[in-house]
Amino acid sequence: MARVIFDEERCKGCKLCTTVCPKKIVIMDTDRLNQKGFHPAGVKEMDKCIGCAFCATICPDCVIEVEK
Amino acid sequence: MARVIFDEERCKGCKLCTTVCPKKIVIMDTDRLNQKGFHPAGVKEMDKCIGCAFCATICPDCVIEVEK
Amino acid sequence: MMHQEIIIAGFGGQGILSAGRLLAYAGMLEKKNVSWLPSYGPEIRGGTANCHVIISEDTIGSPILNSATTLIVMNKPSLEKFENLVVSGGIIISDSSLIDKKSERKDITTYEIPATKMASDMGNTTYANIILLGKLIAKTGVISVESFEQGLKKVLPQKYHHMIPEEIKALEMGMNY
Amino acid sequence: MMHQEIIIAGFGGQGILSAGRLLAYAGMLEKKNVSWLPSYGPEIRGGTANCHVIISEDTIGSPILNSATTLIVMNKPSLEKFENLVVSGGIIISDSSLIDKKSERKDITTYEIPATKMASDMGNTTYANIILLGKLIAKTGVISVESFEQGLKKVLPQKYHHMIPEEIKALEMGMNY
Amino acid sequence: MATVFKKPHALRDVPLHYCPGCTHGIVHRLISEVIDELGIEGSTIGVSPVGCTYNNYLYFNCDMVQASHGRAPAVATGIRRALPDKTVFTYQGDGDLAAIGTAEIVHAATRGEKITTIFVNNAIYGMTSGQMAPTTLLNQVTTTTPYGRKADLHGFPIHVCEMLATLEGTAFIERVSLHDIKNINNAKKAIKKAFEVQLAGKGFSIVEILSTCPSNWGLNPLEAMKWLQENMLPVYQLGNFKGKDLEV
Amino acid sequence: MATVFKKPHALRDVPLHYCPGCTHGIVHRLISEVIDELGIEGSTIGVSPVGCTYNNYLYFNCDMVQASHGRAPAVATGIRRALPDKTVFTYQGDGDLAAIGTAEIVHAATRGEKITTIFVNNAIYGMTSGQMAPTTLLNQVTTTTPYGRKADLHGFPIHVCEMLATLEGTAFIERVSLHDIKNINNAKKAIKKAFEVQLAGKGFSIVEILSTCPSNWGLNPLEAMKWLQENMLPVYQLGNFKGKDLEV
Amino acid sequence: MGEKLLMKGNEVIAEAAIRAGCRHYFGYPITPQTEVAHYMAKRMPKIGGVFLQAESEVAAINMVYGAACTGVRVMTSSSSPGISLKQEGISYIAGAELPAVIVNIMRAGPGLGGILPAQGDYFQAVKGGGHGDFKMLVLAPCSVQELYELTVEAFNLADKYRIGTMILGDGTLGQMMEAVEFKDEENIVHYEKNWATNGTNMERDHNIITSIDTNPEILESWNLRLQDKYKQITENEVRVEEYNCDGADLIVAAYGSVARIVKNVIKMAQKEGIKVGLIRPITLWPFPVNSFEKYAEVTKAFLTVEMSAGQMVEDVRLAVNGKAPVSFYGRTGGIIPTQQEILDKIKSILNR
Amino acid sequence: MGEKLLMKGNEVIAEAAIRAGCRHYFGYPITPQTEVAHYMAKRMPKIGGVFLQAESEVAAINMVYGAACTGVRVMTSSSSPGISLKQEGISYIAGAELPAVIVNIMRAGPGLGGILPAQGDYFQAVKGGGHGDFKMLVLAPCSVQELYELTVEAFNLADKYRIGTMILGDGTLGQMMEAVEFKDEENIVHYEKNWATNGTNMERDHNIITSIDTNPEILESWNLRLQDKYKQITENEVRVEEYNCDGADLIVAAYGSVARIVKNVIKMAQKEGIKVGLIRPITLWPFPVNSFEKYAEVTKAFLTVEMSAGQMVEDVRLAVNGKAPVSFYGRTGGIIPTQQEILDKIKSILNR
Ligand SMILES: Cc1ncc(C[n+]2csc(CCOP(=O)(O)OP(=O)(O)O)c2C)c(N)n1
Ligand SMILES: Cc1ncc(C[n+]2csc(CCOP(=O)(O)OP(=O)(O)O)c2C)c(N)n1
Ligand code: SF4
Ligand code: SF4
Ligand code: SF4
Ligand code: SF4
Ligand code: SF4
Ligand code: SF4
Ligand SMILES: [Mg+2]
Ligand SMILES: [Mg+2]
Repeated sequence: MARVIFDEERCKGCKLCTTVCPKKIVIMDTDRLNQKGFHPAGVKEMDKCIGCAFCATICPDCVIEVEK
Repeated sequence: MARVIFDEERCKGCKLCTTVCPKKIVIMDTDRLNQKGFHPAGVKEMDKCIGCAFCATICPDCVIEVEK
Repeated sequence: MMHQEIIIAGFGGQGILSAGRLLAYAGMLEKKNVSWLPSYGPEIRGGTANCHVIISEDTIGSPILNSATTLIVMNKPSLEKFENLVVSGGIIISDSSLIDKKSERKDITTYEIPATKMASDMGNTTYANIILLGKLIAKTGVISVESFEQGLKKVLPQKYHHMIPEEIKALEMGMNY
Repeated sequence: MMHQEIIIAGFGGQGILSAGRLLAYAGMLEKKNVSWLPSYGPEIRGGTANCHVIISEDTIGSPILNSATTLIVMNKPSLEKFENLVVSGGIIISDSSLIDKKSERKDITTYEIPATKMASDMGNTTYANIILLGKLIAKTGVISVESFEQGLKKVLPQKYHHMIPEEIKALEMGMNY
Repeated sequence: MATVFKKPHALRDVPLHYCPGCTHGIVHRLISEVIDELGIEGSTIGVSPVGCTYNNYLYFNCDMVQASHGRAPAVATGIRRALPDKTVFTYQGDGDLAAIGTAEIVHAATRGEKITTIFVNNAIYGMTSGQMAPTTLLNQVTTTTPYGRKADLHGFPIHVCEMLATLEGTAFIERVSLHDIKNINNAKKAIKKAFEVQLAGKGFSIVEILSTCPSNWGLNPLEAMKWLQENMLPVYQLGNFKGKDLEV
Repeated sequence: MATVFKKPHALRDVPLHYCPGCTHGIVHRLISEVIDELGIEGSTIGVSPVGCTYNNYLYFNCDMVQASHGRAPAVATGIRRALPDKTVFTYQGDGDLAAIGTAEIVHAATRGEKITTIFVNNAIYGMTSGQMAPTTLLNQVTTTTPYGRKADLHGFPIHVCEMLATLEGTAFIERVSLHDIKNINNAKKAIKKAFEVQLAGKGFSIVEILSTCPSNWGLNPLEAMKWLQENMLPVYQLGNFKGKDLEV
Repeated sequence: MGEKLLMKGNEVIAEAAIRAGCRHYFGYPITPQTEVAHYMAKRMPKIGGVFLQAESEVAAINMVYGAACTGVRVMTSSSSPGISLKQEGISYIAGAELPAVIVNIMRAGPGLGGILPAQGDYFQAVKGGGHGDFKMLVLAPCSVQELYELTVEAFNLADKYRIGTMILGDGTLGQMMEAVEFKDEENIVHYEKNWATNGTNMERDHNIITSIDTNPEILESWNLRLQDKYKQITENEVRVEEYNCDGADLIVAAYGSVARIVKNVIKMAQKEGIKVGLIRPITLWPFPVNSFEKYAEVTKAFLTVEMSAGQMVEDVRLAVNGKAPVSFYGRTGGIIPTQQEILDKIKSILNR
Repeated sequence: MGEKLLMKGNEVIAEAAIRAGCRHYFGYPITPQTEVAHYMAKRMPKIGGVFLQAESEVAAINMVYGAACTGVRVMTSSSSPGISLKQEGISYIAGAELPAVIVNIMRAGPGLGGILPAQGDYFQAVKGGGHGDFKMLVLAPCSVQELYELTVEAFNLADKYRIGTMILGDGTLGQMMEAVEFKDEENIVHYEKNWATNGTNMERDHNIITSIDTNPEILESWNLRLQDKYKQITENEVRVEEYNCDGADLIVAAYGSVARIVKNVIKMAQKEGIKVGLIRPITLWPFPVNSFEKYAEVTKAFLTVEMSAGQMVEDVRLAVNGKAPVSFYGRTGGIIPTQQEILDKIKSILNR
């Protein structure tokens, strides 16, 4: 049981988090733009998250918090 | 047959030449002062000179010319 | 005497600076006095960009605009930042596919064009800026389409000249929107 | 009003600067105004050194001397360089064991003392400068022997205080020469 | 559920101004995590460079000083000598440290100045729009090497760690990279060790971090990570150059 | 009888202003002999430093430029880039080259600038009356280390050859000494090779020459030679660091 | 004259230098003048010239010094903090009497300041940021076209007088695009440089370039030679634009991009019946003292407008020498004074 | 007051700094001020202070910047070329509003120049050798005793106003020995430094020291704050010696060691029946404008004497503002004007 929380307004849509998730569950939300004009990243299938924090580790903007 | 010529007025009396002569014939002339106020170096027993130019090689002030 | 003061603003990467440059170039080809001044500096990193363009039959004093006859905007922050600089009776042209807000000023004319959407339909969102320029030309006559095309030829490196017909098409779409 | 302007000059290593300093120190102890200024810079490398000392009951303007009431010289180049700066009626004190030349000026008094020779006879050529100072004191009364001794105590590090009697002896030899 | 990852305390809760995907942000967080873990936020003074991170003083919760271009090691020296009990780090780019600041870093290092330098090597001048840095690779195109960097005209990339390792005053030197999770974790370890070396009074410590500059490399952040891996790694060998086994 | 030794042509016939026994004079003669032997006097431009030899432009027969303190490599770069067919050398002391001029020498070296640097290391600032140089030995007393150089306060002696050898642009690096005839002859060979490397367009060349400063060491010239031998040689290893076998 | 081109000020500086025969550029990046370097980096390799990015501004100015010694035309460019770092080198260039062109595209200060335009380095350029008694010839263009013309001229003047010549612009001028019309051929004046250190070729005695002499008499004679040269320059090379000055109620003194703004202010004022003139120094040193002297007797008031806290105003005061009041209006931090602000200031001075 | 000691000016600077509580010195050797460093190197280790020989003047001024950030009293010293290299750092110190004491014992310029005394860096010190609009407080002592007193004062003023404070002397002053009498206790004024970056100790928000803001409004507000401070200093900190000025036929303006010479000239002149006065600015910035204004109405003429080609004379002219003629006499290259030369000049001005 793990959970990731995205501070979406801080996301710059760089996609780095999407490349490191072992579960491939981090994806960009291409439908939405945040205030800064970026498509934010997020996790759809949260139940697959193992809380490895890889996504958070590579995020340059401290967007992601991980709970486990 | 070799010969060394000292440009005495250039000599600063540092004695470096006296330490390298294999024949130990370079000596300071403690009786005289040149214009600059130094005891100049010179060779007394010129006939012993082998023209190795060691004295000239170490002289910082290009005082010595060597002929052979 | 013709005297246009134009601010173009939006995100970096939207072709803000080059749109202004094309405008100025065309103006120059029409023997008008022109100046172009970009915003420069680290705020570019923050993502916004703008430029000031003056096209005038008079000599140009300062290239810095404290007011504008026309504002072209391609994002919301820029609209908010610059709308008050537009002179009474002036024009705002905005990309409505990116900006959900309308200027509330009543003393100016606003044109909303879904330029990015239209450009995307053309197959290349980078034409959005040209579409907006088209509207500017149509409404102010600041330059002619011919000068614009001539300018394009000067400014674009040879290898991109094949794109010119598309650019003109975009311009005309804007003019006719 | 007492006002002495003294130039001391010679080779580096002859104690030129320290002689001047001792003089100034003694003057200060006598509550006179004093200044001491060394020549500085790369010419030291060339071997010459000099200093300007002023001892005065008046306040001192410039510490730089353009003329001197007394000149003490310890080599020939210095004699040649400075003899013309001595005021009419002034004094030249020279170390005759090092300088074979005499000043040709007739309007001044010259004292020639074989100071280096005398010092060497004392067993230490470094006293030569003190011997010459002795003559200066004798002829000008610019400072007293007591002040000189007091000054020495202030200036010399404790570990050299055992040399003071010798220094005083040298001074007196100069005074009495 | 417990929080297993969150913004460290030493990093202030404000958005960073860097370009999307710029790894400067990762470096900021790693430093902050180390400061947290060592419990030195209250006794640390950071020195900001001139470069894209000129105002990273806004991001760290410890006291911060902005230094002139390249002189952060000198500024840090001034601070550290005045505050012998505090911890001081500099944060410097490759232009800042390896070009204009060469003398200052070499001498802080040879003096064994008790400071920690975080050296972010992105092979380019980010801030001023992509000029050649001393660390720019051969053939790399930049705004001042439009035909690629050529050894005979522009010289060779400089290897800062290798150069500083010749200096006796250096206690800890390591080069790390940020191109994947494993390397990011290694980077953090190196940063931590570098601070520990300072805390133990052992001398000068530096961590060189291979980083990306998507904007000036003209690549997106993912491509940039790949470019770093494919082009920088072969030139800049990762690893420890000094102090690996230093007891701290 | 033939003259087997006399003042080289490239050395002007004027007295040198250096202190008695100062080995700067030997270095001047060796450079001049090399210039003579290579026949490059008419095509060589020398750059004088700030230091005791600030006005050695008076002593060399080739064209000469006086540079600001530490910047001789930059000045030489300007000259060499403007005159691609000429030969350019800098003459620098250890304060000039290894302190204030660190950035300039490192970057001339890493650029592979086609210049030759004659680096006279006398472990002290001669000109300004004996302050600590970056090359001053540990425990050496100078006017700014009156209690001896201490590693923890003043840092460690810097090893210029070793440091520059880490830079790819360097083609030839050698450290020599002047404490006896054999070493003086070696020094000359190294200087000659360094110039040849430049003439062959191979890159940056430097010869570090261990030298004496009797005046500021407080020793007579003979003692100074001995001090060099006993104290500097153990710290500054003689020998070639790069380009020994370079074909020129 | 060729066709009109739309170019950035910074690029025009580079192009003009190349047209003036400059084939050697040494610089270090800094906003807002970096495009000079970018342009040079592109062009120089194509025309056999040298573009070299130095390791610092200090190195760059010393490379300039070195190249200038050989007699070639050489340039560097930077912006405020970078120019501060060059001060020792600039003083050496003066002392050694070398011709060199130095561009300062000013940004806001002090310290790291900001990158927006400012004119806060006037004192540094004109009074001497470096040590010792020396002057640079300082040219202050106000348009891209003038940037071109004065850059070419700067090389001629530098060679003519063996003097460091500065182009002093600001971020606006460097960053803006404007029409520029290049001449078909430049007026490049060639001066004999038999002092250059480019190798004796065994045909002459060695040349020496230096700025030191430990003999004060000799060093003073060098200084007197410099002062003499400066006098000549003051007599021969003053450039100034006087605009609308005759019969003006108030004369504004302004240079560079501020002068452009003032010209618009003059038109605004005219509409309100106020006659305003402009003295625009084109050479900041030598300063156009005569222009001010001439009008000091007849004009009610002077106003100096600068993007600074008040620097050129001192030279205006020195020139006016108490004969009329001299006011000041300035903005700092990268803020450009607006026409309205200036007009308001004029009106308040004239009590209107 | 203690006993009188005979000390070198340079050593007195160092001793005075230590007495003023300075425990941090960063410098780089250069003639004619090296004895400051030698003295510090000897004393600092004995009193728990820091003496550090930096790798260059650039590094030294940045170490000063760093130490100043922590709130300690800190000093550097150098001479002309070295001060030029510090200009960027000095501008940063101004921008970041840090207190620091900078000593310039001037030598002859420009370039490498010579090591003999000169006053050719007046403009650099007073107008701003660095970029941007800033000022240093500049103190110009004329005796070893005053070197002592003003050095102590410099630290107080630096702290009071958070400003870079310069002691501007020349080689004569640094090299000469004169009697100096130290006080038993110094007047050290302690100012709260809650802005210092010395660790938050987790008890306050972080402190930041910086000189950049990319928002021009903010940067301008900083500049206005600086200008405000400068105004305060101008109002409160002017120091000047007026000597023999009342009823003088001619007033000489001179500072530092030249002023000493002028005092002797005044006596010489007196003997010839000429009444000469002296205005000796002790603060070069802020300049004692009022003293000149006061006498400008009543004195026939002013003469400025400097060891330069004419620098302070501009400030004299600005202060006199055309109300009386201002002449200049100067020597350069390390030459010190003699009493006779100055007297001759005075006579020629007064037609005697
Ligand atoms: C004295 C000085 N010179 C130049 C600059 C301009 N400048 C600002 S940042 C920078 C280089 C930044 O590159 P780097 O250190 O690699 O940092 P990055 O932006 O890549 O992180 C330069 C040259 C300056 N501000 N000051
Ligand atoms: C910018 C500057 N800083 C300092 C000096 C003073 N200075 C002259 S020579 C020198 C050091 C000389 O030492 P080194 O380079 O070792 O040469 P040496 O005299 O020992 O041969 C210094 C610091 C200067 N002239 N210019
Ligand atoms: S914590 Fe691990 S598994 Fe969960 S989203 Fe992030 S990377 Fe994927
Ligand atoms: S790494 Fe961070 S900034 Fe980048 S897309 Fe993911 S959450 Fe957004
Ligand atoms: S040449 Fe040789 S043998 Fe002759 S004097 Fe010199 S050192 Fe002695
Ligand atoms: S080495 Fe030369 S200077 Fe020294 S004593 Fe011998 S001849 Fe004289
Ligand atoms: S320019 Fe490069 S280094 Fe700077 S913030 Fe953007 S990506 Fe990062
Ligand atoms: S001071 Fe030293 S280096 Fe300088 S000339 Fe004298 S002995 Fe040689
Ligand atoms: Mg970088
Ligand atoms: Mg040395």
